Amino acid sequence: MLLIHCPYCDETLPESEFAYAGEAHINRPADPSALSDEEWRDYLFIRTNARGPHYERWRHIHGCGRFFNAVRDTVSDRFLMTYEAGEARPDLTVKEAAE
Amino acid sequence: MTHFSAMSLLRNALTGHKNWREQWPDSQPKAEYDVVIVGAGGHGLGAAYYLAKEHGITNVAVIDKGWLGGGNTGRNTTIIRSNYLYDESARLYDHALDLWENLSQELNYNVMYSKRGVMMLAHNVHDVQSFQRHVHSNRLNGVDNRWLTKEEAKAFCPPLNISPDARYPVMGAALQMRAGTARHDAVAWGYARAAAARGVDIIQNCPVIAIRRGPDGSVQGVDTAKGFIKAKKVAVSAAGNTSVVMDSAGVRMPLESFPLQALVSEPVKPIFPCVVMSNTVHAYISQSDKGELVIGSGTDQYTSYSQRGGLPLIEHTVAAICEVFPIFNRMRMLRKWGGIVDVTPDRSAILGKTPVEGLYVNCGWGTGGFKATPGAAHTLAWTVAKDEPHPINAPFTLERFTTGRLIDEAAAAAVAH
Amino acid sequence: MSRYRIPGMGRVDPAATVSFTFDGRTYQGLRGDTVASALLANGVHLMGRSFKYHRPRGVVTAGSEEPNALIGTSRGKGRFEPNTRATVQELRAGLTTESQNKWPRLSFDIGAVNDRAYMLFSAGFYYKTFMWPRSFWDKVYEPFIRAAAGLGKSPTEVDPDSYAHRNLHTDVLVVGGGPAGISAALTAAKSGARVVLVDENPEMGGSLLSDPSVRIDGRGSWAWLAEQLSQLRAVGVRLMTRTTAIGYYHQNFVGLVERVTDHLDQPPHGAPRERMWHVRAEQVVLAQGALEKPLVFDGNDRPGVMLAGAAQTYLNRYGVKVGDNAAVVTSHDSAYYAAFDLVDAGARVAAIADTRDSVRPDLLDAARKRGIQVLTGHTATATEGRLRVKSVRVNPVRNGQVGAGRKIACDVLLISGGWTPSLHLFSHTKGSLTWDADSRTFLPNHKTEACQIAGAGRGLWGYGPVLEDGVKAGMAAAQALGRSAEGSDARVEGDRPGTGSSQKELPTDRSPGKAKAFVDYQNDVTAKDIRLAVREGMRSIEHVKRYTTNGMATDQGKMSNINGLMIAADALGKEPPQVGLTTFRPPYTPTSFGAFAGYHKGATFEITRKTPIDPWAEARGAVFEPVSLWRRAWYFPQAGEDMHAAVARECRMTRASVGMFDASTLGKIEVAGPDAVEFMNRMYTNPWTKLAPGRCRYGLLLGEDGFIRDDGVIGRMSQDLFHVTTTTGGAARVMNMMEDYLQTEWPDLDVWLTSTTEQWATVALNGPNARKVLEKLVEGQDLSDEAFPHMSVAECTVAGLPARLFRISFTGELGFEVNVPARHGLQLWKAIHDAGQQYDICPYGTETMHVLRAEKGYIIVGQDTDGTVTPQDAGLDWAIGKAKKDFVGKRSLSRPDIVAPNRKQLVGLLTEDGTKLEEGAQIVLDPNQSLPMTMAGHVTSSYDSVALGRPIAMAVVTGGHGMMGKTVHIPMPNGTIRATVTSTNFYDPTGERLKA
Amino acid sequence: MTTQRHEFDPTPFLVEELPWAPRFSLRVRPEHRAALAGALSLELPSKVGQRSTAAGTEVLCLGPDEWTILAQDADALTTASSAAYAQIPHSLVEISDREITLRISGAQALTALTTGCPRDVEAMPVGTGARTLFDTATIVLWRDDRQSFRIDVWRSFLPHVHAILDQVLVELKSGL
Ligand SMILES: Cc1cc2nc3c(=O)[nH]c(=O)nc-3n(C[C@H](O)[C@H](O)[C@H](O)COP(=O)(O)OP(=O)(O)OC[C@H]3O[C@@H](n4cnc5c(N)ncnc54)[C@H](O)[C@@H]3O)c2cc1C
Ligand SMILES: NC(=O)c1ccc[n+]([C@@H]2O[C@H](COP(=O)([O-])OP(=O)(O)OC[C@H]3O[C@@H](n4cnc5c(N)ncnc54)[C@H](O)[C@@H]3O)[C@@H](O)[C@H]2O)c1
Ligand SMILES: Cc1cc2nc3c(=O)[nH]c(=O)nc-3n(C[C@H](O)[C@H](O)[C@H](O)COP(=O)(O)O)c2cc1C
Ligand SMILES: [Zn+2]
Repeated sequence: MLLIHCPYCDETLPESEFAYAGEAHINRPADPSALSDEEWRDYLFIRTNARGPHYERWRHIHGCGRFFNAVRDTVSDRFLMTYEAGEARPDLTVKEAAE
Repeated sequence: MTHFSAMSLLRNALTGHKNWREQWPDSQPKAEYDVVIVGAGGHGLGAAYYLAKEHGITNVAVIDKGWLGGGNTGRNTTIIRSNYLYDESARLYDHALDLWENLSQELNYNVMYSKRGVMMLAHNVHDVQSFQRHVHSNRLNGVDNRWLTKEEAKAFCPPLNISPDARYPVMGAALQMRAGTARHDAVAWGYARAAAARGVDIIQNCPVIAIRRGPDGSVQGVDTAKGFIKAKKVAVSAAGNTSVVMDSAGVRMPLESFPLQALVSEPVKPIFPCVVMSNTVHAYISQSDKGELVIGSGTDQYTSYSQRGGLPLIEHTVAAICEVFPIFNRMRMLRKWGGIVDVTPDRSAILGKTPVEGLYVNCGWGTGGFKATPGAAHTLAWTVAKDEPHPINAPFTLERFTTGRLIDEAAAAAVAH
Repeated sequence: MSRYRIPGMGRVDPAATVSFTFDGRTYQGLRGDTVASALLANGVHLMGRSFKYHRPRGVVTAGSEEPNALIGTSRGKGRFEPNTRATVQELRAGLTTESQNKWPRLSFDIGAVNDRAYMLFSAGFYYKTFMWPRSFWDKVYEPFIRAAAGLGKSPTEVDPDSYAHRNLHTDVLVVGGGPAGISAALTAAKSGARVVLVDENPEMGGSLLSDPSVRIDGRGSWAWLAEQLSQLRAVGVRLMTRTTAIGYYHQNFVGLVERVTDHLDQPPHGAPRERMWHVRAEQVVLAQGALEKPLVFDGNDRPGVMLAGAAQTYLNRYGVKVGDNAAVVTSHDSAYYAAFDLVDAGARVAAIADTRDSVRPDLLDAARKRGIQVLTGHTATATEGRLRVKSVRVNPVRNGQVGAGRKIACDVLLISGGWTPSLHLFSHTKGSLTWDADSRTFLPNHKTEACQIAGAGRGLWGYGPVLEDGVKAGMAAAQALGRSAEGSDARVEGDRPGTGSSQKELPTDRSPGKAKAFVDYQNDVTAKDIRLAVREGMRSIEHVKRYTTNGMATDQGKMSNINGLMIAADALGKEPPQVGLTTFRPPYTPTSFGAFAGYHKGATFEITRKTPIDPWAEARGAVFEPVSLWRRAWYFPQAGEDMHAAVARECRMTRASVGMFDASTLGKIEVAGPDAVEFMNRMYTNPWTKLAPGRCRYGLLLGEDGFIRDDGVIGRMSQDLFHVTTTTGGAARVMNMMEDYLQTEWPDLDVWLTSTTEQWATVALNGPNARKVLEKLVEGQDLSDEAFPHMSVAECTVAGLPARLFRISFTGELGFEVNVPARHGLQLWKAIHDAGQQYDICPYGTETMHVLRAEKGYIIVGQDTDGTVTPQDAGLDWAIGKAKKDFVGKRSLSRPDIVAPNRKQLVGLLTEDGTKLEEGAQIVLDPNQSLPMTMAGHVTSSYDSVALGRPIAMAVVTGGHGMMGKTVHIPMPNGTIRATVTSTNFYDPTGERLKA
Repeated sequence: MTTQRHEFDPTPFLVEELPWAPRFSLRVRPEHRAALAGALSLELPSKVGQRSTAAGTEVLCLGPDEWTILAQDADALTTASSAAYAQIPHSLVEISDREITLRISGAQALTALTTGCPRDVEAMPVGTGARTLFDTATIVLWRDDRQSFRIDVWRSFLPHVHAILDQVLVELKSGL
């Protein structure tokens, strides 16, 4: 059972209050009809499935209800950070340097 | 290769088992192969075996980052069945079943394929409709699968609780008699031994770091921890790690890797005669030939490469088992473990050619690819040898995610009212 | 007093006799005994049979790592469990136990013939044989192999006990209540931290209970222990005994299982048998101690051969002398102390054979003083004794040469191959290990979690160093929590330092190929099996494990892993760290299923949701069906009616007059805000802009892949407010999907979603007399067709209750749906029921609802569609807002395969001969094909229609929309049925009744 | 370890179902929170978990833009809401019937909650609240006192929560 920091509640809480919501920063195209079948497939189905730091979404579904983003290492399952939905993809190298 | 038989066993017993030979040698990579297969699971080893046996291509290396069979082949609940709904799937899995039937003899390795029957429980009207649909479709596809009343189900599997008061009462079941289990490790070892006997190199503890492509885009070989290995054809059969390997060839995949857990109980005398699956309650169970109850759990919600998994999920699984089989409440869990399964959007495999010349892929089996091992390996070998789809694997392309021609068994069983 | 009990020793209560049975014989033990200690006190060593060879076995250990002494235990009906370790099960009055894996009896077991043929049963033998003739596998070989497998027998009755769960958050969790754990807990607690200390034993103390010889802080060690425990209590440490840490998960989440009642004579009413604790700790201290290893030599498994530490435990903790005349074979100093304690308690120790050439002089002295002969540089090469060891053969080893052996008579043989730090939990976290070349053991290395490892668990030896280490770990934990901690060092007198060496199998002068030198006792894995595996190419330790099953028994390698590794490494010509260990996995010891399930059993296995009207249905004898988490009234049988008759009546009465239906389970979402209509436009396929307030519309929701996900009627309550309904099973999913788009794709929209599924109770009224019934109850709304036409919605009063009233129909009849606040749902239902009496109003269930809607061709998402059906496939193109530029799923509808001809399309089917089709039956165009047939679709819904006087069906058929009037075939096991393709709108196709 | 004693506890905790009371879900963008609070004469705490009480109306902040309101005067609230809507778009939805509230109090109330709540209830300050879980049911948990809690449970989930609490009660009464 993971331990997750909700950036909205500013609390670190057990995984059972949260729902995983897939890879983050895959924005819905503004005009889907302008996309080729391949581009639309990429949006629908192609996933990074990163081994290591993974940008992903969670929802604090049994809590504040907010969707938010996280970077989690998929090898250790450890969260590197969480941040609010809509925030830009953080640059991990900067974060590491700061630590 | 020493032929295995009761006689050879007896002969060796009399000489203190000193004369058994290696089942496969500890190969070191050569500079070049005709075909390199990434991943020494059942699928990869099987493909190598069929390449050698049926296509005469023996200059083949199977490369694994760890010990052979240490991926999902070595950690699955070994359920084998072919009563799938769609023609494409039924054909593929039934082809595998045909091969399972004689696999021990073919490989001269007892893989203990046990046709104990797989029974799938229906707990609500929707399940009944869905399973009936399977039964009918299977019948017309020539795949064995029949409907049991709940009393028949109980007679077939006495530990089953069919009380109408259960939270999820059993309303009937679909039974495939030809289905069952096999000894997971023996499948990997049997293929490894038989492939090695035909000249295939099995290279362990050698992670493939990248697939190298030439200026024209075609495959040139693989970079590994033991150096570059040249090959015009590379087949990736890396299960949970497929995305990472394919990414190195510049091919992005419609895959996500999740931790999937399983567990065994302490061993007991025979009590459970078949395999039972309940999708609604999320319980999968059989008894192994060593006596443990082998129980499958679900995937954790998040992607992971950690081969671990959480406790709550296991608690749910065990509760589900005890709901359906209340006599097991005082049994004890001996061990639980995790594997990494790669899941496609339609939960069917991707099997065959890729947009890259010389690159083939066999992945996306999710929680259910052990049963397909001989079938997938057999048809992949064909595709690699001939550079064209086998009629059976032809529908399982990558293109289907572009065109929308998905093979979605899970969606077909979708629960909604 | 039993023959082998020593008065005045042990922590058992000499005044409290407890009787129990073993294999039908009654024995006396004392309160505080385990089954094993009590049997040993009675001179019983033979307690079980091994897995493969059925060799007679006695206890090897005194703890949870026991591989041999597994018994069946029971306390009355439904309370039997197999494979219980006799070394752990505490005595309780009336305990019944039995031995396992033997026939006809423990002392004479037919299965032991396997032992004679043991050369045949070498590692992996079954992979090499049983293949011919092919058919024999299913019928002969496999059943034979299976019958031989397994240890105890499974329970066969339902367990009447209950099991509990608890969550616990703490600053520090200390696992292991030995000296290291105790001092860590006390140190951390004194810093003000919340501390939990757990130990799997019935009391804290760890090795102090087994070896109390030292004095600590000037007191006897047990007096010191008692004082420590009261201090721990005083500073508020939660002490949990009989509690095993079973698994160490992510971010210091540890699963504990507490055995609550198995030791009690009379468990109090309501007490759970076991309790699973989910602990989240800021800091974890692992003080699990170390496990002693056996030595591997021919005959090291006879009853009476046990670990030296175990013998010491039986003596000091239980006051039981395991024999009168012991011999010792060891490679570690600790066995000397065991021997000394035995001699001091009045037993004889014939000799200590030490594999090492040199031994600490003080040990030799102490042995000599006690009259014990010490043979250094010796190996053990054989034992004798069938059901109890009689002698051991020891031989000198000089320069690798094994000299002549001599027999030493004994009635117990104590062995010690050194100690392995218990790093199981640490390994669960994927913490890495490092090989310590001096002690030849693995020690913890890189940590992945916030934990400290202390005591024997990290290779320390002797109470002084271990106590000090515990203090350090406690301080480290406290400091990591930002607290300042002080440690006080304990003064230990008479400490027993110790070292030793790890061994492969002991050298022998006989043919090693013939030796039955056991590595894994329970699974009967011998040293030669491991060497055979390596010879056959199993170079990875994981292959060795799987090929030989070494370490796969119920002790999970606690006895066998390191010995197996030593032998495998030797066979491979490598150093042990190059070979490595297999993976430790949870649970630490085998754990009851019941403890995992906890409260989730029977009625509380999973939530059952019920509507406010459910009690009425239940009182009326309704039959229910589960739909997602809900239970819904399926039909309301009257006396003598079966389902078919009840549904036929409900259908008839509804169409003839009026029926009522509990629709409360439908999902409801309040979509509110200035951008509500824009949001609806983006989510649903339909256009919403022009829908006037007070009107409603059927809404269709797709996934982004273009396939139908959900549907429902949606009312526009006002300009900025929509009352959305969803399917029963889809409610939560739809809500989540909407929130997802709203929060992450369109956060700019001013709109909010509130689930109101349970705010409203919903009653549907259908039938030509629906208006007449309702009119009597409605205030504030004219129900005439002009004022309130089909697809209207209004707020008004119904039966005196504030209501949202919809005029909609899922039956094709004049229909209304009344929503009132849920607490009034039952009142509304009764009011309508009363008002409808005059029209013979008929309550109906989900089955009738399904029939009536099918007669109109209305789909059920999930039944007539699965996750592969598009709006066009379902004939719902009309629900797509053609002018809309975008909505969820729109882009996918133009993918090549979605626009391809010959997709499966939803149609009606009427059988030519009037038989009712089976749902799920497959459709073919050419009935004369051979198998496998090309299928063209399947029947999605099929019912006997009372209104039409014939069965009707819906089906998806390839190119079905273009096949109206054509014949298709449904091949069934007993003949093929012909059916005509029709529209799905079977009943009242022009919709007259709807508009009534 | 010689004697086998256990202490029985006749009343470990008490579960009461509280009477119906008007309850609303209020949603508004954070930037409009203060303005809306003024318009509705409410104190809307800005931090998730915080509560306010004024004139008998209780407010609990459940999310950055979500509050549960136990209204003293429901009509006044809805009227004020309608009046403010045009200026300050928001959503006020009545949910009085969606949840039923239980009060759980007594010496072992906290223990009872820890059987089903995964979060650290003990650490939750008195006077705060949170949406969380009890067993598999979503609940809103209010801590009113050290040993007194309220939980709001969706109506159809209540029997399950009750059934588990009943088992826990029996368990705690046994003293083990
Ligand atoms: C717990 C569990 C239960 C399951 N239950 C069932 C079941 O009951 N029935 C069923 O049919 N299926 C089941 N499955 C699924 C099944 O196990 C798999 O689909 C199947 O075994 C996959 O076989 P494989 O040979 O493709 O993969 P694997 O056996 O996983 O082999 C892939 C190999 O690739 C190697 N590899 C990966 N990356 C690299 C690299 N970069 N370089 C070199 N080598 C690499 C890995 O080390 C691994 O050995 C289950 C899976 C799990 C985890
Ligand atoms: N017989 C002997 O002479 C002997 C043997 C071993 C150790 N010692 C001495 O004992 C000391 C070791 O002290 P220590 O405190 O490190 O270890 P310990 O062995 O005294 O205590 C460890 C405790 O942890 C418990 N435990 C282990 N895993 C557990 C789990 N998963 N859940 C719950 N409980 C668990 C064990 O049952 C044991 O009670 C050393 O000083 C050593 O010299 C003496
Ligand atoms: C079908 C099956 C049966 C198993 N039976 C046992 C068993 O009896 N004892 C045991 O210790 N492990 C058993 N295992 C689990 C393995 O020990 C191991 O956990 C699993 O292969 C995963 O590897 P890992 O735990 O080393 O990562 C079994 C695994 C499978 C797939
Ligand atoms: Zn939150």
